[in-house]
Amino acid sequence: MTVTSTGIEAETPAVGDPAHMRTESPTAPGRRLLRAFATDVPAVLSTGYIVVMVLAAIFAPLIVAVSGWGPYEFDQTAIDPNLGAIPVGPLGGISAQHWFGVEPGSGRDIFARIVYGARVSLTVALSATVLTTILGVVFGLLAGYLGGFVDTVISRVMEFLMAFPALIFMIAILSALPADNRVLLLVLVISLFGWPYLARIVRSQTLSLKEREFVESAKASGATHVQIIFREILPNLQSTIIVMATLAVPGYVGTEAGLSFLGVGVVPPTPSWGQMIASAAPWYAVDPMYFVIPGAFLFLLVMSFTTLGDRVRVIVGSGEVRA
Amino acid sequence: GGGEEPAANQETTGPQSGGTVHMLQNADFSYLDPARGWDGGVNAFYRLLYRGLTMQTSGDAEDPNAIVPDMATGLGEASDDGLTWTYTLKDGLKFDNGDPITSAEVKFGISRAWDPDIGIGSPYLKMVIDAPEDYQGPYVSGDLPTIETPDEKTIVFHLKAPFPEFDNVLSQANAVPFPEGTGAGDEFISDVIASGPYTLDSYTPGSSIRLVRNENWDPETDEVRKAYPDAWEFEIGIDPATIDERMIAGQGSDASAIASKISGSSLPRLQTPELQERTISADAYCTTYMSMNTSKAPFDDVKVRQAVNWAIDRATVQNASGGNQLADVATAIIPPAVTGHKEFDLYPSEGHAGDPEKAKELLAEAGMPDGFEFTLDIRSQPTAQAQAEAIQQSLEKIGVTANLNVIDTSIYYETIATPAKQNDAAITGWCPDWASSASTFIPPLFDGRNIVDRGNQNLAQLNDPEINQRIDEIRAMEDPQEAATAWGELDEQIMELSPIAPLVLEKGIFLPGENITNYYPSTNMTDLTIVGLKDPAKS
Amino acid sequence: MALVLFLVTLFTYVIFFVLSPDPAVQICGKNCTPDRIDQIRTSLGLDEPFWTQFFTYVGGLFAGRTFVVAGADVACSAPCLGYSFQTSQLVGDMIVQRLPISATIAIGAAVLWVLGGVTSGVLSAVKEGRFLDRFFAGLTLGSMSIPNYVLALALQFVLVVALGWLPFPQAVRFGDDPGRWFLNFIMPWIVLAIGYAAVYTRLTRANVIETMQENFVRTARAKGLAPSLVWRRHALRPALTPIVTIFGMDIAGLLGGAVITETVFGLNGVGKLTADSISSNDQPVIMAVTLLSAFFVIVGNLVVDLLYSAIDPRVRTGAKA
Amino acid sequence: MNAATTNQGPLLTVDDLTVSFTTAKGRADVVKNLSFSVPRGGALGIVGESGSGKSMTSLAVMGLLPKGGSATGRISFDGRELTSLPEREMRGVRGDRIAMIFQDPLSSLNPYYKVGTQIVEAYLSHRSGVSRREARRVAIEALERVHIRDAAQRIDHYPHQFSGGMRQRIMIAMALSMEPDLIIADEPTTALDVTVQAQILDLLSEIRKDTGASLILITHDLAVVSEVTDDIVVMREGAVVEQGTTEQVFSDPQADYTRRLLDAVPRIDDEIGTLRTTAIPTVTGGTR
Amino acid sequence: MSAAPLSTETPLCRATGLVKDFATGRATVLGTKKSFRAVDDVSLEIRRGETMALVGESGSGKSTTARLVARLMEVDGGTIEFEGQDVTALRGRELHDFRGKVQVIFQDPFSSLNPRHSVERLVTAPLVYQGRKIPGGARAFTRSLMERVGLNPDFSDRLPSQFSGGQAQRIGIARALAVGPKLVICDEAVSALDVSVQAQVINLLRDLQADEGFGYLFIAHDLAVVRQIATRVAVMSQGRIVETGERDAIFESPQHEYTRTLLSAVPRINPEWDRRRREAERRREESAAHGVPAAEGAR
Ligand SMILES: Nc1ncnc2c1ncn2[C@@H]1O[C@H](COP(=O)(O)OP(=O)(O)OP(=O)(O)O)[C@@H](O)[C@H]1O
Ligand SMILES: Nc1ncnc2c1ncn2[C@@H]1O[C@H](COP(=O)(O)OP(=O)(O)OP(=O)(O)O)[C@@H](O)[C@H]1O
Ligand SMILES: [Mg+2]
Ligand SMILES: [Mg+2]
Repeated sequence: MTVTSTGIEAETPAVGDPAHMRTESPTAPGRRLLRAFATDVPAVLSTGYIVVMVLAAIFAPLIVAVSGWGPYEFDQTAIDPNLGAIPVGPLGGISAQHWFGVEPGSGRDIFARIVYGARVSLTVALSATVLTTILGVVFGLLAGYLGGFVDTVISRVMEFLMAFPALIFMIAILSALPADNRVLLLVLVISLFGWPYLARIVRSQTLSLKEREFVESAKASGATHVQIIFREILPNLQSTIIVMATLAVPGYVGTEAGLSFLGVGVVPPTPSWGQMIASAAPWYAVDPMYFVIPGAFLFLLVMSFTTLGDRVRVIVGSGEVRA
Repeated sequence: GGGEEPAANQETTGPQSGGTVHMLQNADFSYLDPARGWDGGVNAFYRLLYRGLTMQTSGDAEDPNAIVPDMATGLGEASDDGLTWTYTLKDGLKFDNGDPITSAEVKFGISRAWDPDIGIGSPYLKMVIDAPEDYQGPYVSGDLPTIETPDEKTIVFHLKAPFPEFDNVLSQANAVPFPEGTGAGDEFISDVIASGPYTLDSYTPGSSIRLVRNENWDPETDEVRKAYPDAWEFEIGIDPATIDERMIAGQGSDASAIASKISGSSLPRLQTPELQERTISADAYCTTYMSMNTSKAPFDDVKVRQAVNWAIDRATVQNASGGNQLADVATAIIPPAVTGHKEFDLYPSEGHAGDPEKAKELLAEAGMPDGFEFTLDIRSQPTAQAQAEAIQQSLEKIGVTANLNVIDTSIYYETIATPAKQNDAAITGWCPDWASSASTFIPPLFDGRNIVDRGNQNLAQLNDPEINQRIDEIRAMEDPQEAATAWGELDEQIMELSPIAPLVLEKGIFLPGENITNYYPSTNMTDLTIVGLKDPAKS
Repeated sequence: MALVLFLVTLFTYVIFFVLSPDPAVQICGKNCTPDRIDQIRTSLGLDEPFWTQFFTYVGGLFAGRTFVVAGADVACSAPCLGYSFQTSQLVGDMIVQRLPISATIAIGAAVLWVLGGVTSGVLSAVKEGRFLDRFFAGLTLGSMSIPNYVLALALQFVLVVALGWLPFPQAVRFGDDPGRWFLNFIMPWIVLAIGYAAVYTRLTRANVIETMQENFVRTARAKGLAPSLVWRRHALRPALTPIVTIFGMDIAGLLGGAVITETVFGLNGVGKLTADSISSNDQPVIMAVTLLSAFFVIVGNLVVDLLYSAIDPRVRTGAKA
Repeated sequence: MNAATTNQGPLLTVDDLTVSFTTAKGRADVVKNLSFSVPRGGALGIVGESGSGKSMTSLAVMGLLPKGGSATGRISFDGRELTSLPEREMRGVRGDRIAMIFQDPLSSLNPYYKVGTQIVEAYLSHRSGVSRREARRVAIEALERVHIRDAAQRIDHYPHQFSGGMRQRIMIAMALSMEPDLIIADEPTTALDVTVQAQILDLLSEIRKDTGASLILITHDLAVVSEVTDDIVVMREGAVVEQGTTEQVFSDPQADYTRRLLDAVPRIDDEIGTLRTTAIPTVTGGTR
Repeated sequence: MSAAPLSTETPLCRATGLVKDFATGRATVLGTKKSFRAVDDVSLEIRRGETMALVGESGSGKSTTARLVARLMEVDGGTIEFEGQDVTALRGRELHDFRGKVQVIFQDPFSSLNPRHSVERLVTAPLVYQGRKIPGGARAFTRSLMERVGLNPDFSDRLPSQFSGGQAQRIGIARALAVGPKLVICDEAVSALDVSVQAQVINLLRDLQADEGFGYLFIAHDLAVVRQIATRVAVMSQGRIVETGERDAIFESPQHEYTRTLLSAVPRINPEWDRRRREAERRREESAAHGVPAAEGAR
């Protein structure tokens, strides 16, 4: 949960510092960023991994058709009933048939479950990120810009939500609610507790942005509140939002995994990486691969998003951005 | 401690007196007060602290399910009409405070079961012993007139109806003596008055309990309890995986430790000769089964239920439960370790892998050739989930889709025991309240007259007049042998109706520390009173 | 603040007492009858209107109250956090009993992450762009990415099972054996601290680098001060101000964070109590833990404000924005 | 200190100074082949447009160029070559012999420490064996010298508790407490309104009269330079366009740029008309 | 100080008895809020085509007065009339229309221009906010405005940070002109610029005024600049206007003590040097006219 509270605020370059002014040719900012991005090795690598995972999630049925085993198919021949039903063969039963080995107890194909698991993990993380970002930006902007009563109400709500031990509450809420659509519930619950972190930063930035003279000058030209918020202030929050969002993704992958570990994640037999790691945990000594494989996929995903967030911040931050 | 003997001399050393036996466990005991607690784990613990008139015999006996006298000089003597049971106390019985135990204390202790707030443990005393309609235990209603104590040694019980297994009722944990007037309110929550070989030394809820010898317990009066160690230490709140690790490593005081079952994931690590030597396997006393709600479609059709029983691949369920070392396939309701078991398989298949063809035929006959969908309630617990997934997978083959409804463990039983909340099917298990008879196995689950709105045990909601009647007949049988055979037959009769699908019998693999001896673990109730140390000096 | 605390109480109460299943049924146990459930409901006061129940609870917090347990009175003095009918204990006692372990874990971890995070952050800043900086950047990324239960299990496997360097964590008291105490708690500390340490490293690094650009640091150098003095006195203190801010909040939020650590290592602290009471649906305990941690978060925020003004004279003496 | 003269040449001689930055876009020279000298007791003004390299020149002299910057050329101070001086000895020069007053007084004082502490710490680090009490006395004296009232109390206040003008004076007090031989004042009055500016300029000349220190005054306000300095260097885009005595440059500027600059200065007592900006191109690229 | 109308014509803008208080410190439980009066009974009048300069020390309330006049802040007392209409309490639609007539140019071009917007977006924004059609399309309109303020129209895609301070200030001016205002308020619009750039901007402002005939409220603390541009001057000190008058009157015979202090503190280039320089210049021009190239370069 701590991932969200990084030093965004601290790391934004000082406003108006001449060292940050650039005098490049006037290409569209988007294209310039893209170019900077394409030449940045860590950024490209992490994007690559994320894209591969997204594609794997989308085309899971096709991939599984090629690999030969579905995510729910039991393979009794791949496990040893005499030994606590552990996978037959070394490295957790890795073989030509089962590329990443099989799950103890059932003989289900880990490769297929990883591929299908990406669906849940990515869906939860990405949707929750989108939702928290929207909520956080809108509420942060409103609180920061409108101030007064609206700010008081929103700030209290944020304080209120942050005062809750989020994890405890997620567990409590999720275990009390029916498991019909866990993915949706996960997204909603994660977002419910997630948005105040972004909102807080957006709010504080808005507070200072709205004091900036360009806002006053827009106001002097007769801009409405809506125009000021969305036309004048929002563009200046761009880099903060990008960075926060990319940092949020790994946080939520981890949260989903954690909730699955605690038994309130997705409903079986649907795999998710978190659920896989959770069920692999007790096997760590006898079948380490069962644990290592989903662990490595999750680790790489989290790392990719973190790296991406970092690089985006560096690249965007080094541009003409002065806010 | 008394062991100055060299440690090398192990084979020859039986249990020695002295030392401390440790027990590692994840969950705390429910209650120190035996009127309140009632589950396998705490029952075993109560044997160290409390004595009753009768008790289940020692764990190393030939028939460990048998009931023997404890504080009583012999088993109960029933009157001809079976309504009056008389017991006589041994001499020299004392509480840990030195006070003598007389029939009055026994009666007082037993009458606590009627207290609405305290008597939340075993219900059998209340069910069987006659009592005034509005009797609310000694603290509220005073003396219980239906238990008589003509003298200090004699105690007479009056029953509501004949109950041939009354000795079993008195072996329940809540039929133990307490000094008159004690134990009101929360008095026995953190401290107790012991009558057994040990007494409470310290108790930190959720983390540790220490028992030390009750100096007022006279071994001469006790044929079952051996009480070798000087003290017991229960370490509570340890992660199950860590318990396994510690038992395998067996370092330091862990060599003098025992614990509950080893989990399936640790099993492959027990393959070294030393560990194999320590490993003890114990039979299952409980049956894991899937109940099918016969009160509504599709499981109101016996063919559909039979089809499910045919289709389930019990081998995959067995593997999901940890493989053949930890589970046997169940085909009957009563497990082999419980008296009354009958061996049969009405829905046989090659390697217990299920017979989808047969199942499909039946489905077609039932008018559902394309299968159906149903909701299966399961606990949010890994093994239960794995078992459910295995069932789901085997039913998929006959076109039946099982949607899993994971319910948090804490509210699972409440949910499925409320017919209004219960779904089409549920995975659960049943253990007998006493294993010397199936009378606590079949009736609670299949007596149609037991179906209630809340706290319902008859999950299948089977209400078959023939079966109900047969239950009454067997219960009335005086001869335990005859009754046992009859229960087995009834088991088969019920399985014809297929209200449940027996799945597996979950056995236990136990790994005591290497200094432990005379340990006879059981999945029902491990007899802790006979456990001892090889070398008390090492504990 | 009081309002927030009140709302937290109210909402927690609503969620746990109204939305979740009947606690009476749970207390009732295996052989339960509908009559008995009603009886328990009455004795728990569950049949009273919601607001009555709620204000009884709040009243207990401030004035204490008395529970009737099995016909006898159990006094619960203020602040009364309730009575757990599942474990038959006063929730306050349960928490107080477990607080030392949680505090040990939390404080140890906090020391570790603050020292570790700030040191590596400063080192990264000093060696900006050089090997050490990159090394810490990698380390930080790694530790931000690894879920802490994975780390916990991995550490336990490597350090305890495979290498045998450390014992299985047990709640040893410091007074009994400081050495063993340390060995027993080192893993929980690491697990809990590492995520925070990563964040602190990043923050410290960024802040120190930024402060080094400040004009007043240049002034300090222009005065001819020794570099160590410049660093210590002029760069570090301002750079640490925001860290103090988040530190207060992090410490306050640890209660929730310790759940996984304590559960995995089987340490019987408040975190584990939370996990246990969630899995046994012991509502008064969950309620109390939630309240307690909300209280910590709010107090933490308050302390941070105070600390902030202690550290930054501009805040203390009321400077204009 | 100023008595410790080793030779009779100019106090500071800058010869062929080039300051360059390595940026993402390669090397950029922000000061090019700059040479000038400051006589003992003399005052030199450096003027020029914003970004012409005035501040970088002074920072190069102090050896305090920001990250990424480097200087080549010779800077000789009181006979010593500063560019090749080891950092340890350079520290002895900074603050003690050359003191610098930075442009922005608020950001140049550390907001976390009392102003007294900040003055005292410099004094203590250069004068070994001086007691805190003594250092404090010196600090109070320095504050009194810059006309801070109640100096004995104000010494325990934090920077933000002073007004802009006072902060500027504190910076000056800090610089002067060491009785340096050379004061470099980088735009010391830009943020101030004319009344405060006048006070500060008076103060500077007063102190120079007392201690005989030399001064480098950096500004883009030509009127200020004309009032304070003896010599002047006019810079543009990192290079010198003109230098000479103040009187010379003001009364007969040689460089076209200087003339345009002088034309552009609005004069309070001048006739009203179009300010002469004719020769300055209206539209250039995007640089500043 | 009362503002007796000096002419019969209705002034473009008239502020009477403006008061503004700022809360300082929080309200306590016991007492009411403390407040600080930043503007105290200020009256001003700006006529069409005239430049009213407002000078005074830092913190004397100049910007606050400007904000009050531009209705960017609510007054705590006094009235503001614009073209004869009382605009002190305008709201909604009418306030919106008023905004189309009064424009503000701020001190720091970089902070008053949205760093994320291109010149085109910046310059057309007032029209967008006014809900007016952009005559001739955004591109062409921007180009024509840029030309008018002396910026290269090809740079209409650039961001403010890609311009120098003087250029950026011109974007601000172009933006102010976009809606065809009647009154332009320049809050220290030239203070941050160095002299050469400052001169360009002042000239531009003067030229535009000549073309469009609007009024300026010109705030500055540099009296030399004021002397160049103002037609009338008001001197502020501690929230009050201590002296108002025609420019020359103020500069030549200041009445108020504070004004005199202010004037005496202005640094001056030795007039003798200036005289000599002009002479040298003249000589140089003459010789240039005779075909002799002037010497250029450093001495
Ligand atoms: N860290 C840096 N990296 C690259 N270029 C820099 C850096 N710092 C300053 N510069 C450039 O060096 C040049 C000289 O800057 P300097 O600060 O000396 O100007 P100045 O004459 O003092 O201007 P001002 O009057 O605005 O203070 C400028 O063009 C500036 O952009
Ligand atoms: N939002 C505000 N809250 C509180 N006080 C304020 C606020 N805005 C301005 N002030 C105070 O009001 C007084 C007048 O401020 P104003 O900005 O009008 O001064 P000014 O004459 O424009 O000064 P400068 O020349 O420094 O720009 C100052 O003392 C200032 O501190
Ligand atoms: Mg400069
Ligand atoms: Mg102002």
